[in-house]
Amino acid sequence: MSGWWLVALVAWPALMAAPIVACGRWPNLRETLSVITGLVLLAGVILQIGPLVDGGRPDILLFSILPGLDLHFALEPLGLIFALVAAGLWPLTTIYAAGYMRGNREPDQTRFFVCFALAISAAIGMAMAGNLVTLFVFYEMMTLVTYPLVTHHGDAESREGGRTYIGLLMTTSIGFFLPAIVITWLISGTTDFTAGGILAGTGIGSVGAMGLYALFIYGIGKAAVMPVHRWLPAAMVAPTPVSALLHAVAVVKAGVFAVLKITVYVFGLDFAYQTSATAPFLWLASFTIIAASAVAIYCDNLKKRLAYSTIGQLSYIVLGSAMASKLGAVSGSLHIVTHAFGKITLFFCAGAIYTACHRKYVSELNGLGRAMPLTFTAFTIAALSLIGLPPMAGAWSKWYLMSGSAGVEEYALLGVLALSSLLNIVYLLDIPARAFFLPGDAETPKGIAEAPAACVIPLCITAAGCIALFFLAHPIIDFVGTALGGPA
Amino acid sequence: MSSLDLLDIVAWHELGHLASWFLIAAGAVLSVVSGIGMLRLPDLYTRIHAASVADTGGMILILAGLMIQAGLGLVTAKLVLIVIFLLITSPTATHALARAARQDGVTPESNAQRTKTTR
Amino acid sequence: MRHLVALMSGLVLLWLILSGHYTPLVLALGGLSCVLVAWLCARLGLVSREAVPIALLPRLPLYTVWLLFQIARANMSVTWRLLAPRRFIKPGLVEVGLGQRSDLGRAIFANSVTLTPGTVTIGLENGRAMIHSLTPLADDDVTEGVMNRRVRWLESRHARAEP
Amino acid sequence: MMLIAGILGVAVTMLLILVRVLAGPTTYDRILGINLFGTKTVLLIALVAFITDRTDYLDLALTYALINFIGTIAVLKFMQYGDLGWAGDVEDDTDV
Amino acid sequence: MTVSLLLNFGLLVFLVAVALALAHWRHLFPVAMLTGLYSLLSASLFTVLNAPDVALTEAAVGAGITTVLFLATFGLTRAREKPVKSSRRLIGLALTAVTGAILVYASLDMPRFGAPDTPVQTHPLRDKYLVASQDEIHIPNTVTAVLGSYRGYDTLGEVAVVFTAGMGVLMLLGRGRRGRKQNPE
Amino acid sequence: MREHTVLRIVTQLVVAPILIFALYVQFHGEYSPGGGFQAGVIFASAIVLYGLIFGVEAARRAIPPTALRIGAALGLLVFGGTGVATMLLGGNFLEYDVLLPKPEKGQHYGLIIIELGVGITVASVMIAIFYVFAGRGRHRDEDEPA
Amino acid sequence: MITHFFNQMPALVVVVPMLAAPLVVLAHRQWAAWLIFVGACWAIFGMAFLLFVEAKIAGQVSYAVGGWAPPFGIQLVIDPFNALVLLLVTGVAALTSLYARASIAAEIVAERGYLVYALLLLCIAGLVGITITGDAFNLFVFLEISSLSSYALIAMGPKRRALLSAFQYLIMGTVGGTFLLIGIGLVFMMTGTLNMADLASRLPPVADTHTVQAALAFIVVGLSLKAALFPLHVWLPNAYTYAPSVVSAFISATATKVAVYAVFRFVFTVFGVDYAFGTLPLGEVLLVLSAIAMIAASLAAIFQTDVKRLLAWSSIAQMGYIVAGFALATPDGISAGLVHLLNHGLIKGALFMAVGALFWRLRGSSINDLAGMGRAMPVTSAAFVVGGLSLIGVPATAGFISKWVLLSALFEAHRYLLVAMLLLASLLSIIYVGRVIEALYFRARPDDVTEHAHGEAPLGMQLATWALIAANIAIGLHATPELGAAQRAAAGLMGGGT
Repeated sequence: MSGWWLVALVAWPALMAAPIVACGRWPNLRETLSVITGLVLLAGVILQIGPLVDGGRPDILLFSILPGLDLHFALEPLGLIFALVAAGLWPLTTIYAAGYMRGNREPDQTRFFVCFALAISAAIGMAMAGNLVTLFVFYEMMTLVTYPLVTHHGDAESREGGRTYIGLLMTTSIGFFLPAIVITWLISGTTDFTAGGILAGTGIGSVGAMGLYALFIYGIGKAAVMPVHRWLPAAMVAPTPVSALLHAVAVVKAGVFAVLKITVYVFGLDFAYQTSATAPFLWLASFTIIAASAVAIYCDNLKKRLAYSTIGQLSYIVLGSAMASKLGAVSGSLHIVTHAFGKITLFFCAGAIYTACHRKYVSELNGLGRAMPLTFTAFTIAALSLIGLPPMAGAWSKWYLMSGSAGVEEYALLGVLALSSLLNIVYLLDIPARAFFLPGDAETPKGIAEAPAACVIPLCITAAGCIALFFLAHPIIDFVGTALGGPA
Repeated sequence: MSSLDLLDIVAWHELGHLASWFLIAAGAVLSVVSGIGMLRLPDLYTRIHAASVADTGGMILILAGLMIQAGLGLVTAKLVLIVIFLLITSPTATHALARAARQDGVTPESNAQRTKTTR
Repeated sequence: MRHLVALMSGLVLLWLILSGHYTPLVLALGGLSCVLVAWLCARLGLVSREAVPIALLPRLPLYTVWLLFQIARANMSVTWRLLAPRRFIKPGLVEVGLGQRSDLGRAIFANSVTLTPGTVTIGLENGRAMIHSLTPLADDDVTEGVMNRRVRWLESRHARAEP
Repeated sequence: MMLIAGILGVAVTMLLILVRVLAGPTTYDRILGINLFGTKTVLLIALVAFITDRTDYLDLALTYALINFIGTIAVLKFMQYGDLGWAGDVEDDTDV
Repeated sequence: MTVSLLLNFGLLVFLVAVALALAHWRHLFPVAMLTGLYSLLSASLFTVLNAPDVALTEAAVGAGITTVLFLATFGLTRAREKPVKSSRRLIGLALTAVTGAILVYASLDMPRFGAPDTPVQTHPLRDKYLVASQDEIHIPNTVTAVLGSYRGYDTLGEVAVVFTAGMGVLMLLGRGRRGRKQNPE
Repeated sequence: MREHTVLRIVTQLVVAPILIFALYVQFHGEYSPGGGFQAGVIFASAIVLYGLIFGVEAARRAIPPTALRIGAALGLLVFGGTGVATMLLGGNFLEYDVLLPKPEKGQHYGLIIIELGVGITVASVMIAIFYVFAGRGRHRDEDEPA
Repeated sequence: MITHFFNQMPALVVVVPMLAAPLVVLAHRQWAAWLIFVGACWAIFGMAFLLFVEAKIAGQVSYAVGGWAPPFGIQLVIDPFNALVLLLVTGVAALTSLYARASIAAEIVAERGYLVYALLLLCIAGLVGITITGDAFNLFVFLEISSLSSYALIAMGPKRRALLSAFQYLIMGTVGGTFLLIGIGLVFMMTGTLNMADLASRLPPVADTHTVQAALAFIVVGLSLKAALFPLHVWLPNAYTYAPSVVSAFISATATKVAVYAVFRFVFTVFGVDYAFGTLPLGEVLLVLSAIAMIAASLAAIFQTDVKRLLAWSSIAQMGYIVAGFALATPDGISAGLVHLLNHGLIKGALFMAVGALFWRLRGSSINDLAGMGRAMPVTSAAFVVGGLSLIGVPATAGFISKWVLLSALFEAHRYLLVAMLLLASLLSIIYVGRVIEALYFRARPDDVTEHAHGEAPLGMQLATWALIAANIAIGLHATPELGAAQRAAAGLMGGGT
């Protein structure tokens, strides 16, 4: 019975897309419906926590596409964490989006909300995928349904951005991810995620495993490991709620989640560690972290800066996976959560700033802090979280990453992490500093000029979340830890 | 049956054979001659005359030779039919051709154009 | 009606000659075929004095024999000329007034002329025929009017029937 | 034996005619040649029918005797009118 | 037999000559007429090869219909072939040469023409068609028996081909094409 | 080309023999070379000849295009219908044995029927094609009824 | 009586459309013609399904036309291989029949409509005939039926260029047909038989001759022309582009597929896999050609401005996929090729139908014409999107299944270069499909087009399109039966017997 819950959860947002379309003519109803859908989904996912903590593993084999190739849902802690993040942030994003879209009088709002719902469906589907094929199905579905969101404006610039977005993501997924899955299937005869990894014991050599892992990492373009990160800045042409969704909730998290999941359940931490299949990616991820952070410093466009920041932050998670240790995996999954809250807050803020006074460049933000105190306070909190300062949630994930690095005896990584934190400070704290401490120009609004409440309330909530998670981190860690074997 | 009768039959047979031989050979010769004429003669109209030798003489002789071979019967009747139809259609085609050529301005190679009229 | 009957009998005769199989089935099919063709000819307007020249029949055999004789004669003379040096060929054009009263007659005349090697009708209109000949001799043959007369004789009954 | 002689004669004639057809010079020469070629084919087929003792081949010869001139007439008509379906009693039939 | 062989040979030579002329001439009148000639020659050849049914077909089609249809087509189009780029002609020539070469290659191992021990002659089909058919179908012309009965399905298909061609022509050129809905280019 | 005396006369004389010859070829396919296809073509060539000399319009008046369309369809139906009939009588498709009590009779009659079908279709299609093609020459480009 | 009817189905499945065509001509009225068309198409679809089941149970269904035992008469054979192809052809035909009415009414002048139905029926009859015949010459006859009717149908396209492209197709098709005929003639000469099974048993002793080698070459080249296998594809883009919508849809989904079927029917069943792929290097040649086809044709598709032409080029590329699968000559490869043959039929049929529906509204099919139609015709556009995704090979569509089985077959056979080519071609397909989708949804309608360019196509067209889309998704979600059938077919082919 519990297996059908998973199917229901995956299908629910997708099914609700239909009434949302039907309500297209009544915006209030449509958005209420969206939020309700989100809340119901969230409730459904939360209901799964209990059984999972008790060690239950809901599992359902829906049907088989080809012999041995099934549409298979299964829930385990990693997936639940991802599902919780997605389901939890979606209602907030929806509320925020309602305010943002109306505030900026965007066209085609119905399509927007429908695609939103479908994207969440895809995210939940990935979270609950029981095998590689199912994961791939929803991975592709997510790429496709977010494409209309990226290209939302329909002008030349957004079409161009959309092309890069879908082109890169589809290219990598079909060019690398799909063959990687086929190879895995041919080698092991199954694609079901199994504890300890399905490749372990298949006799695949070290080089083969390394190559396969490379196919996976670059196949999952959503994880944005350089050099397949280009789609992320390109996608910044989308409306800000979309960026929030892409960069915090659904897309990028889906990418790193897939990496994590593959590392743990396809390769298996032990196997990956023994064959050192993942080792090269420690350094590729490190490079990405440093390089993306460095680029971010020079980005004047606020959203673009955040995008490069995301690229860097995602590689933390990839790094965690690539450590092939329990600690690394835990820290990675923790970072999924903390970064989600931090980054969504940042994007909410960027959107709020744009909605309120149509600024999108960092250099235009001078002195705005006084006009938008709530927004910039939230921004600061989120920024600190990403940098990794207590008492923000980000502190824990960085801490565990560092201990993970130490655990696998890669001390150079410590340096990388330290350097990147430094860079984070430079490009993130630069913004509130300008807003609060530099004088504004002539056009800077006097007095309070916050964005609509629908925008501000969500960002306050997520900012609060950043702090709250600092105290809730340990249950998560324990929970995830139960799912992982492998070297600590 | 007397031996004379038998001889008679053989002779007749031989004679038929001989006649057939002669006719076919003559037809073939006419044919070839008309072919030569087709090549030799200077212009279209004269070539038509050459052609008509083969069309009539050659054709009739050869088919007649075959008729003798076939003896009295349906085969001969068919051969006769062939002859009749050829005699009807081939001059028609030739005439149409000559007429069309003339209307098209192919002039005969002729020095004097004489006109005589009979009632 | 006369013509239709004549056409039918002609067709039946033709069928019998062609067929050579006289089983009931084939004969029945033959009968059907003849009827079909006759009907079609009627539709095509081919059951007429021109198309079924029964009036010529009585005199046709004699004319044919005469014509064959002419053809034989002409063949000999032309064959010789085909092989002889060029100077024996003196082509010429003759225009002949026609005495035939029907188109059928004129056509028979034209074809007869064409059939005889050495002469060819190259035009036929307004009661006059343009004849090209290989030699003056053959030309004389025509202008003498022998053939002209013969054809007139052939068609005389036919022509009388013409209004 | 005699049939063979006949066949040879016809074949040689065919060759001569073929030369004329290919040489031209006017289209009418060619048409003439082809028309004559048809008659020769009739003869050839008749002779072959006798040589192989299959007199039902005569149907073939008969076919040619009946319909070979249709092609010639079609060509001539087309050269004159540029159209095959035209009844043709309306214009330019003034003949000399 | 030698005469037949000689005749075969001669007719084939004629055929080749005509075919070359066909390929050579650009003006389409002579081409239309030459196709008539070509069919005359093939009919003779088929007769010599003892295939009267094929010969009759060739005769009926070649003498009556082909020329007329060719000319009618010229009436619809134009009587002169458009000059073709020499490169394309070269390609055509090359393709023809290759095809011919393959055919020659194929002929290297062909069974001897007309020999009694070829696969075609030894296959049970031959007995079936030439001997057994007399009992089974009771008609003297085995060609008709084969075409109509043993392979009647093929013949049905061929009738369908003819029907298709007719309907296709009617559809493309029949009444009212001018009136059909047409987009400007 | 009606004004062409010789052609007109000869055509009138020759059409009927060609037609009967065509039908002869049609019905003697069992005994001598030929059959439906050849017969159909010869039949059509008679009509073509008529059309050449008297004009397509005249031919069309005698044998209207609708009749040809029906004929073409009918021929194929006759052939195929024979096959269907054999099926209904319990045989395989085109198994003429079952048409009549005696198999060889059945074969014989079956062959006659299907050859007839072939002939009808071929003749109709050939004539129709001639109509369509010949009716569209240079002389009447404008007021073309085909 | 009922069993008798079942026994007669192999003949009926050809005869019904073939005789429906003259009935349509006799009926003459357009609605009556359409009714006959629909009836015939669905009838044969039903029969094809029954035959499929029968072939699955019995392994092979054989039918002696005229009651003459196989080598003497013509034999119809339905085995697991062609039962699938038969199902595709008749299925697409059945849907085409729904689609045809509105499309033909819009694109073809009314008094000609019945002829289009008649020719479509003949084309169907031809394709079905090719598919189920067990006789080499008979295959040629039906090939001619289908070819002739498709020439005429293509020429009926709404633009003048349609005539030219039909002519081009005619020329190449005739060459192809002639080659096939020569090949069959050579084979006949070496064996004295035309029955495929009989041929298969009589060829091995003479296989080592130049004649048989040449015969194989002629047959493969001739049929490849019809299958538009690179580099013999030249006719295809024009033909598909200028044909009437319904014709493009039907022919693209079936004709080339049937031709490919015929190629491999000859190669596997008649000549035998050991001969064609072992003794002769046919497999290598086909693999190289198909690899080139995938890449070159995909590249060409990217640069097209007309959607139909774009899809046509994509078809050429996809033929490369299919042939690559077959040319591996492994059970996995053959079943993969067969699966893609079916799936591609469904995909292309759906896409051309969707484009036809757009054309119905727009009277144009260039990408610029399509701008903004996502809003004007949401249902049709959505169909195109799903079809396009299937073409790309997105999971949960039939295209994904194809890609999956092809990839695994190629990996199994260690053809890594071909894997790369296949993936590259897939990536290129993203680009060309993406261009169309982008135009549909993310570009504004041109301002000058205001009148009549709004509203969905008629129900019949939509129904047919979505039925194919649904088939795509259904296969994408549950392809086990299809793959199973394909594997049975492959096993049968590799086994060598008919």
